[in-house]
Amino acid sequence: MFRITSQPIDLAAVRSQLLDTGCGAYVQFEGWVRDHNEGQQVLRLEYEVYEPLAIREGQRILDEAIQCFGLRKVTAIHRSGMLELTDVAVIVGAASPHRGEAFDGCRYIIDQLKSRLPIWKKEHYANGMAEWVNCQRCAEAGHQHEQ
Amino acid sequence: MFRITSQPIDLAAVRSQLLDTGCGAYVQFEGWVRDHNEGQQVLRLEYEVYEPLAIREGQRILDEAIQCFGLRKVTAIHRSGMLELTDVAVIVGAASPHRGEAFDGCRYIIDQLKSRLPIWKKEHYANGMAEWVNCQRCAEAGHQHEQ
Amino acid sequence: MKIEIRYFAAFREATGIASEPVDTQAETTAALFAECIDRYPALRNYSASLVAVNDEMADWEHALANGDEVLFFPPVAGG
Amino acid sequence: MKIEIRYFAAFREATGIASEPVDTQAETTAALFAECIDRYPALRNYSASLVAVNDEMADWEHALANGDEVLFFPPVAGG
Repeated sequence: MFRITSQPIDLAAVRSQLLDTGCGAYVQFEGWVRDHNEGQQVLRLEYEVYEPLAIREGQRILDEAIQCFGLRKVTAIHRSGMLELTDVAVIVGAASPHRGEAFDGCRYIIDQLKSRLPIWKKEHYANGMAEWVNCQRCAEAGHQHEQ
Repeated sequence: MFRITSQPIDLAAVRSQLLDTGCGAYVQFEGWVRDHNEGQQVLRLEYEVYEPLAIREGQRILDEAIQCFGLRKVTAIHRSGMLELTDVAVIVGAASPHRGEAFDGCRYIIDQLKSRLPIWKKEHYANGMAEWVNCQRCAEAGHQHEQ
Repeated sequence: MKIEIRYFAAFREATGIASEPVDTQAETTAALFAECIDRYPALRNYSASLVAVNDEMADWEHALANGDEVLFFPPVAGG
Repeated sequence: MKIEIRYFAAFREATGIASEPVDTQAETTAALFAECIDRYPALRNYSASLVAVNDEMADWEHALANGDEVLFFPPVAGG
């Protein structure tokens, strides 16, 4: 199930929901708040989420991953609001009988979550400035703006 | 660091060792004991490990992953002895600035651990039989023997 | 016809408002956004924006109807 | 020359022993394993086996020296 939360993510709960005796492989992705981006020193991040659409689209992505990659169990949670360094911004857990599916499915989910959900990230910098991270800017800089 | 242990793996400890404010991405792989393999109902697994060589080769694989994929922090632990269903047989954690490296590096590590370490797996079946899992048998069956 | 417009994230900061009711002749989401750009030139900086109508993702040729709620999204950046 | 042989996992079960000292004329790991197969025909079932000498992975042309410890590994299956 896909969720948005303004509270710290309970990592152990995510994993234990997915435990399945039919699964031999589990892949978990976490997006951590990193202390730098494009040469700027980042102090914290702020996520704005338009929840009605984000939740629906997030669930759609999980359903696609189950269908396309044969995942047995899957979940994803994205934070909203203010986050500090090393906080978990997003978690994706994927369990499947074999590991190829778990890796590919987990990767698909995080790639899609990052590009399709109405979520915006504002970086607060050490120099006192704050800026919305803008994928146009990344495109102009000629590189992918990965987590 | 690579470790072999006969005790249950402390998952939270693995992750917290890898937390790094310079990393935006964390990928964790877990191999779980699955209740079936090639049509047989599996009750438990037994791992035999030749530790002197396994530890040295495991550490070499982690070093390769750091060099080849630019991982910032990495660890892996493999169990020895008797394991029950849903026990964690192996865990790999990989942290890096961006997610592409973390996925690729984590995948590399588990693929290499499975094929290069002197570790043998015996499956105990519901019918009372037990058999060493044998990659020759997989090759003959015409499919990869993935976790 | 009467449309409710909502602005998110960088768009809210560029316009200075989170939402506004408008009375417009614009027939499509594209035409409506063009009107917004006339009022708030800062919106011009965002070419790859997304639009939703009544909480469904839409495209820029989407035909507007009286009473629609139109959501203008700047480029997303989840994760 | 005197060699200590160790058998692991399926090899230990096929031979019924974990280790044995041998006095051999075999010059290579391959020749030594051939001798083992003569004594324990069940080993013949494992074609893709690995070998280590004195705790270092070795190949099947590795030249043996008096006092070596030779480890015969059946195909591995970690994870």
